[in-house]
Amino acid sequence: MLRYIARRILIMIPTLLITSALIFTVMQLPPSDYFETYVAEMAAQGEHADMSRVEFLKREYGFDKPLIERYFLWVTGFVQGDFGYSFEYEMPVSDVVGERLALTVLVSFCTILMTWIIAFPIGIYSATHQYSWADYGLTFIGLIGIAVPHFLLALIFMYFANVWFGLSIGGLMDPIYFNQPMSWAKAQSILAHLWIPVLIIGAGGTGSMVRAIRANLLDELQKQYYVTAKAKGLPPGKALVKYPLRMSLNFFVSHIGDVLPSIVSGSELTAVVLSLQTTGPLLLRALQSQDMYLAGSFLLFLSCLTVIGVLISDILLGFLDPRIRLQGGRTK
Amino acid sequence: MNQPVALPPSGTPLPHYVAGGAFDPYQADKLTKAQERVYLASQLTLMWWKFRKHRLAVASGVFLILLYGSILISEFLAPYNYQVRHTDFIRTPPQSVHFFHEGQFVGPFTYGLTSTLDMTSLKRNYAENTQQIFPVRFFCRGDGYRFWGLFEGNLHLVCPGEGGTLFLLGTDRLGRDMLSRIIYGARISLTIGLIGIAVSFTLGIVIGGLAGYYGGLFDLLVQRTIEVVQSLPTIPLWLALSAIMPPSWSPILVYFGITVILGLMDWTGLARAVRSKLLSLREDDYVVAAQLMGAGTPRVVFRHLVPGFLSHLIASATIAIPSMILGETALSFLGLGLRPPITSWGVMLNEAQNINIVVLYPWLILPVVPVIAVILAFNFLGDGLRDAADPYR
Amino acid sequence: MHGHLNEVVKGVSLRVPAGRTVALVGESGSGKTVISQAVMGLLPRNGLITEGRILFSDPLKDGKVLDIAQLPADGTKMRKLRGGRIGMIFQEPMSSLSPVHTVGSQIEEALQLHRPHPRREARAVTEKMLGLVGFRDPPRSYDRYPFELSGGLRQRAMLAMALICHPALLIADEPTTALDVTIQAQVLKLMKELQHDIGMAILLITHDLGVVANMADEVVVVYRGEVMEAGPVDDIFRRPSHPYLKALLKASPDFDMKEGERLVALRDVAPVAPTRLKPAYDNSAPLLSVRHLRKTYGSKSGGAVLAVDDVSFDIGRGECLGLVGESGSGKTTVGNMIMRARKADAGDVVFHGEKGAVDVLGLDSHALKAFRPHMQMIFQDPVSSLSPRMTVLDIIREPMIIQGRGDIRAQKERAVELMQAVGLDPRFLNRYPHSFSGGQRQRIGIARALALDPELIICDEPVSALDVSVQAQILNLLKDLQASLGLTYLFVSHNLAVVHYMAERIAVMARGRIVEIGPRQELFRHPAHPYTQCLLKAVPLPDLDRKLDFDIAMSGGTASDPASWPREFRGSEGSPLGMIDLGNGHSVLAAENCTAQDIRCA
Amino acid sequence: APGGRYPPEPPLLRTEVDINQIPAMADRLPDSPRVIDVAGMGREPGRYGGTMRMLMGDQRDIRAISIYGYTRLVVFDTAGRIVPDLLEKVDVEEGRIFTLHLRKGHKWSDGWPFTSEDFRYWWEDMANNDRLSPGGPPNVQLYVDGEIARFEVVDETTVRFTWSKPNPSFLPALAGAQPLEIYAPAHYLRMFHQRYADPIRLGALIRQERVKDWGALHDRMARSYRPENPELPMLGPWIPRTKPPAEFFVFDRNPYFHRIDERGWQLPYIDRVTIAIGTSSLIPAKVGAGGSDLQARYLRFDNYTFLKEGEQRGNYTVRLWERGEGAYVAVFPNLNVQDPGWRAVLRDVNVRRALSVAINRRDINQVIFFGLAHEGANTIIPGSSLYDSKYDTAWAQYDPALANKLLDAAGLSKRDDDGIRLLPDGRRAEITIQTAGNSTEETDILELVAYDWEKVGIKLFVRATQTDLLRRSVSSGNAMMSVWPGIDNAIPGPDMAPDGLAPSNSMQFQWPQWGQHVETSGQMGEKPDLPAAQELIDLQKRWRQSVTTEERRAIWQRMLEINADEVFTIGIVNRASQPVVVSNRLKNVPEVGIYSFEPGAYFGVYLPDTFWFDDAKD
Ligand SMILES: Nc1ncnc2c1ncn2[C@@H]1O[C@H](COP(=O)(O)OP(=O)(O)OP(=O)(O)O)[C@@H](O)[C@H]1O
Ligand SMILES: Nc1ncnc2c1ncn2[C@@H]1O[C@H](COP(=O)(O)OP(=O)(O)OP(=O)(O)O)[C@@H](O)[C@H]1O
Ligand SMILES: [Mg+2]
Ligand SMILES: [Mg+2]
Repeated sequence: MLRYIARRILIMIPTLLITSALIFTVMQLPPSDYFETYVAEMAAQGEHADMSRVEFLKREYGFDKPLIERYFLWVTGFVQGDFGYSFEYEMPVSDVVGERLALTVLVSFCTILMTWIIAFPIGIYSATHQYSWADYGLTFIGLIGIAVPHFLLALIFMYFANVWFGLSIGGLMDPIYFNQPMSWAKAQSILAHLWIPVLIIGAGGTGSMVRAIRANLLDELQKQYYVTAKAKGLPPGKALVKYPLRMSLNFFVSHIGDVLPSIVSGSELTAVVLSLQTTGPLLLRALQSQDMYLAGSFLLFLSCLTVIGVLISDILLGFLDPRIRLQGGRTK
Repeated sequence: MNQPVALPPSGTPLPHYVAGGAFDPYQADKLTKAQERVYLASQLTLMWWKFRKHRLAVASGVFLILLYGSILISEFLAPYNYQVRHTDFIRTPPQSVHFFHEGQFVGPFTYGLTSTLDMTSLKRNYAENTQQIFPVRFFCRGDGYRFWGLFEGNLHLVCPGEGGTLFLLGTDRLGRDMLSRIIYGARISLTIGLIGIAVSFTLGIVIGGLAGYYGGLFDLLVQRTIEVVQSLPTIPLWLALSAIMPPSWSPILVYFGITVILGLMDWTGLARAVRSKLLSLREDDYVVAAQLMGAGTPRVVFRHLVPGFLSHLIASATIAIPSMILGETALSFLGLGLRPPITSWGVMLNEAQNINIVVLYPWLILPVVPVIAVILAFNFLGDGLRDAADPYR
Repeated sequence: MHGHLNEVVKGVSLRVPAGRTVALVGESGSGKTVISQAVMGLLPRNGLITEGRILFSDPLKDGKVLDIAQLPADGTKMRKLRGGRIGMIFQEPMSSLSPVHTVGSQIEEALQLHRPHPRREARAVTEKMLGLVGFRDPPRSYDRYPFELSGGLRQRAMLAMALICHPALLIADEPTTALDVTIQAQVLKLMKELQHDIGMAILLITHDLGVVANMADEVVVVYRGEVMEAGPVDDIFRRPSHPYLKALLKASPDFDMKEGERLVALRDVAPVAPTRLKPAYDNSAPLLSVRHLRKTYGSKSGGAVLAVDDVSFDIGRGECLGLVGESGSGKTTVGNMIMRARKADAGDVVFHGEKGAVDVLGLDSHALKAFRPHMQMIFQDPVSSLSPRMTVLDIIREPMIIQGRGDIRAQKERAVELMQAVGLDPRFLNRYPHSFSGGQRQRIGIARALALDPELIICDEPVSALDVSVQAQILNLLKDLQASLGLTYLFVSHNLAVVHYMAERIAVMARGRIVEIGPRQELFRHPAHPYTQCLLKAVPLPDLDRKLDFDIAMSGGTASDPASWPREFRGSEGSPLGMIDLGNGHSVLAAENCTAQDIRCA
Repeated sequence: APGGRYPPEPPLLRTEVDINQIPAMADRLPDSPRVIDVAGMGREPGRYGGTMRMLMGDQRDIRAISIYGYTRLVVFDTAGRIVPDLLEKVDVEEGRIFTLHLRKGHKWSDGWPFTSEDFRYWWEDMANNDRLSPGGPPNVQLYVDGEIARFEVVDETTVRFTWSKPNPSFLPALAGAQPLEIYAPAHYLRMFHQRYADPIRLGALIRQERVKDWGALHDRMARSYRPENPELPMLGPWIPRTKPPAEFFVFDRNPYFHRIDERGWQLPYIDRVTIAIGTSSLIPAKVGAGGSDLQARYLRFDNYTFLKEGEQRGNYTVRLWERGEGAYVAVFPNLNVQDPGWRAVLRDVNVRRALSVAINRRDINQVIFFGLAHEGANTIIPGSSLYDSKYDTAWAQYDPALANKLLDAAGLSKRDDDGIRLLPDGRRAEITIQTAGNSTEETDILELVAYDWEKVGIKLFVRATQTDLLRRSVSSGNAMMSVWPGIDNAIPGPDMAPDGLAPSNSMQFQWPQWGQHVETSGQMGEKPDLPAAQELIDLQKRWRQSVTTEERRAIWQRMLEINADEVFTIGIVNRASQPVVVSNRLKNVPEVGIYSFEPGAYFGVYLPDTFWFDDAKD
């Protein structure tokens, strides 16, 4: 096992190199660059960008150097923990991201947790009570969660949460707590605001998860080994969880690695609509304004997490199913 | 049939019992021709027979067929031409159809609308004018249109009474009939997005299937590719694409292109799920059996292994559909999706992405209703298909 | 009770008194398994009890009588009974075990549910049980996964699971089909002992009349869901009166059959029309030569399993080579390697086809596909070798589709014909495999293997799940095909009578090696190897007068243990083992420096 | 202090004054503070205290504080006149010698005197430093025909800028909403400057701030327009307290601010301003919930009804100000489009006039603006002293018949079966218009324009892109037409540079190439070959050399006339309404005003330092 992990970690290096090169290339693909967007945006507000300043900044950020050189500077910096400089914020990327990361992790973590806590029981219930009224009802609610665009849900929720409960619109806390050190009141405010994003971001995910669990479980419920388990006298719940459910989790485990990147990336578009102080909107904004290093470093960080996540999910898959562990490596 | 034998009380020895009656080992064997047809029916036919029993699925199927049928004749079904503006009826709330006027049956009709402009709140208020009665007409001449952009027509299924209005779902900010826009919008919403699904599903199943089946080096390569693809930032890609898309391309074509590319990037999740499932299934005896018969890889993967995963595939397809129908919403966020005058449900909902509308003009959110309906229908259809393909039912 | 189309069990009444064994015999598909499922409250989704009672009186509860049919299927009461008071051995051990849990944990779970033990102790108890059912290395086997076990080992795991709780009633559905006779004897003895110790009642479902004769106190014969005859074992064997029972008794093969004598099946079916002509062949040249095959399985716990060790043999054209031997000795692995279903570690397999010799292990994938139709295989596990999501029609048609034989119509016609040949109702063609009884599934597998008219068929326990009458029918069919088409078989079986009936030559395997090989008569009359001798002694005969002496036969697990063999047959540092020719094509594995004479005397 | 009564200290500063952390008000103010006659403006002198909450969509929007604060050396007043603000006075000789007199005793927000040294530091150590500004002083307004200003320090509070020729754009640039900055807090910035700083401490600072070298450090620390450095001494009414990145920015009153009201109370009245950053699309909703005390940015006209309904709940009033662009939305035919066929067509004045008169502006105004906007061309609006309705109405009437006639005259008389006109080269007259798609209003207007144009045989396709890509494709000549707001500054006085009316830079959507030609003095771009455009360039040149206001007025009028007549850009409506949400507690915010960046700095000319809260606790 250890050898396997070591080998996989070695393979990560070329993967990440390729990924970083691709990210860098793709970031260069749009015909314009950060400064052009910047100038254009200033102009949209009637302001004029100081062209000599733009020239100054371009030089500062090494835009006069050849692409390859910039790439290598970036990648080597990344390895040393220097993630580059954000054009837009004019400060090191790590400083820009730093603050938001904690909140992002909080929101994503709660969301994922909620998704699982809700989706598993419902999925199992739906599968074991297929075509009962409850199954139909839960299906319906779940599908609405998938079908209604998040931004609409978000708007509606926020508006009525404001009108009815007096919650401030958008954001993860009352504005007065911004920039303040963590305190009990601040934590309370965060908790009071957390449920809307968690609910909205989680709605679609939960719905999908319920459907997937239900479908996968239905397949396993008929298998003979489940009968065996019942014949042993296992209580149905336990038998269900230990045998068919475990087998049906294959799909789930194969995606579990995605949790890692998604925990720090924060659901972008929804977070924007909800005006969350998470990394999602930051990344989106950086991508749109072509704030290369901010976006690039963040993406590369995400892809590191993806790669690690894939590894984790592969290891877990092996544990879940010894057939994969003991025979999966072989080529047919 | 024999009468059940009474068992002796426990403790006493079992008496020797011999069943009476004739014994014919060949009894009931031969098949009639008609029976043979039934028993030799192909698996698809069998599935169809099973599917028919699933009433909700059949209803959903019919609903979808009707819906897809409707996009062939949207122009005829819509009471108005979706582009025609009614400057006097901007943001009219949904109008109701009445049948009785002052207690008297008149048949379906609408009252006239009078609008007043509230200059302090800058809002248009509409009131029914019960003096004016406009009976709804059927199979009637109304707004002109070009049927599929080819030839002129003006026949509609329903039209407002002469001089009246029939805004069943209200009008939007330019005074266009919402119902008509929804009916036209189905054309794009029900077609283009699904192509993306098709692309990503095909790729996901094929690539994931092969990786899971072959394992080893191929699997390794595929997995690394997946990691790389998942890491690719889409937004700069779109930005670049939107810059290089020829300006002469129509927005639909551009959108179509983007959907396909979206599909090309979106296969990874499914591929991983398929792969890991196949990794555990591929050692089963029936796979070996198929190989021993000389079945090639495609056959083993798609005939034997993937069907074992069908439930998941169907479920993920139904889950993916909404994101594709509404795909343009996310894209228009970046200025890349469809835009007016092209109408789709996503475009309409995108226009509704506004606090004003949620609070003041909620009927503009109505396009979610068809979206939900379609998704429910696809879902129940999927359920039906799943069950039809399920050997255990 | 009703299936969704048909009534499969119609008014069956039987009883199983405490401390006694009732054997339930009957034709394959006659509803035996369904009866046992009903008792356990585990009927499949599309089945239900329409009328009748199932009364269970637990000796521990002073015979309070419970009607199981009335209990909610998954209720607490039922659960207490299941596993704890009523143990069940499923017919298909292969698929009845969860593939993702170790066998030990699955067995221990049953123990913990009904007879809770501290953790460590539980493991010890489980390991002891594994040893009792004949696992060679219990501590290691505890941690192995079902797919790492041979068919017989899995069946033993099932047995262990059912017995570990000391149930009041044991329902054993074909508990020994995958076991060689020595282990079978060991297991049967274990059951008898338990019965004796705790007064366990046994409902034994089996096709093997030998086992019935040796185990049962009472016998119930069912046919098409109805009881045909029931009574004490004496009455049944000595005074069979129903034509079906008579036919059954007549249909079982035994060692006393004469050369060329045919089994009498219950019904005769028209033989399948061959799709090719019988080639003219020279009987002496081997069709298949296997040389020095070797296979080692790596295992999770690090220890590798040497499953097949230096196996060589030839099969002549039109010949049937029987392969018998200890369960877990590598028979299936050999078959798999010949078929290229598993990679051989070393060795050669040469197939002398019409177009010259083919190096089977060396074929590239393209050539392999073209070569496939020449060899087919009948799988030991009839459940898992059928695609669960294909109808029987598609399953049987599939080889023809792949190899492009005939059009759809022709394929369908052939499918009907094959179904009839293996004694299945063509009406079943559009059902899915899971809705068949064990024997029916096995016959589907046979029909599929026959579909392509191969030259060589590797039959891995082809008739183990069949009752004797159907078995006779299938065996006759195979023999007819052999005669008319010159088909060649590698016939793996634990049922020595069947092998005796089918095979011209027989090879005996133990511990991954062929220990003895020779013509049938020779081998049966003068078994040279101690393991072969044990085997022959352990065969249960369907004859009340020649009951098996369990104690003699009970060399069980040790029969295959080289330590128990005379010195000549044990390999040692100085004298490696080799095949010693005893004449008449009879050879035996013994120390290379021994002579035929030494061996005869040993 | 006037009135003899000693004015109270603002509550925020009282403790600090009490413990002598900062001097008392009299010592904080310059010797001669700028006195704002609040009552004279028709407003009410106020009270100290309170926090003014504002919402913004992006962290960079915190520059709103420098804009709304509108503290410049000289500023525009509401009448468009330039008056001294930070300066005590300016002397201008021959339009070329500018002597700037600082207020004696004026102090930076950290209490350090504001003197000529701060100008010298900027001029010598920043603008003329090779590292900080490699090409010499960066700002164009400091050059006249390529000649750089001569700078001299006259005395401690007087500096002088001199050119050999008149430089009429110097003072307007100093008064700009985004001003020309020619001074910097020398005493603070020295510690980042290689020339002055102790190398060891400088090195430490560079490492601490994680920048490349002292140049980058200095650059970062010295930025004042977007106040990201809370340490940087400033002169505006509120000074930053928050270091980005943050979601919430606090600005506290500047204890040394140089303005007082007529009672001698130091301005600003309001102690504290906060800016919360959040998604811009949510701002209307938040405002409607009473989340802002003064808000106009990110509110659009179509939010009005929603905001109006929330007045009670949010305790605010929505007012409608007038927007100060030349056109809310204007269509810019690209005279430098690459396609030769279209170039010829678009350069034909008849075509532009026809396209303009083909638009039913009334309809658009009614549908989208409830008739509240003004239908007219892209030109200046009545707030300007140069306004004349003839510029406004020229070719802005709705007259499809005329449009048809003009188009026929322009050689587009042939039509195909669909009724679409054909270009002289036989192609269909299909125009693709590019837009940055910023608002639904814009999209809707385009849709209505398309509808109108189709009636005269011109087909319009709309294509949306990103703002930067739009600029790119316009200046490269790929875009044939684009959409953008009209003239930035539609209430100019004659003393403001008429740059927007003539080709002057490459960002102009109607003639990007010509603009670039002028901008680069003929090195890049295309030479204008349209007589009218050439005349505009000449006029602009003349303006640059003009000395008197009268001369400039004449030039302005001629340029406006040409623009109106040639219809280089097609304005649709102007003077559109801008909702301004004002908390009911906030006093002195004008009922009506003009909302424009240039001139006026949005709220800036209305002196937000004189706004106050009536519930502020004193
Ligand atoms: N799930 C099912 N659905 C439909 N028919 C079934 C199902 N299970 C069993 N049957 C049918 O019921 C009949 C009795 O099956 P059962 O498994 O009890 O036979 P059996 O006596 O155990 O035979 P064998 O000895 O071959 O195992 C068979 O004809 C079989 O096809
Ligand atoms: N996939 C595997 N991994 C590890 N060990 C295996 C695997 N398959 C089989 N074995 C081991 O190899 C040995 C031979 O197995 P094989 O299935 O060939 O036995 P068999 O002779 O067919 O026995 P039976 O008569 O019980 O079917 C057994 O000890 C078994 O446990
Ligand atoms: Mg059975
Ligand atoms: Mg085997």
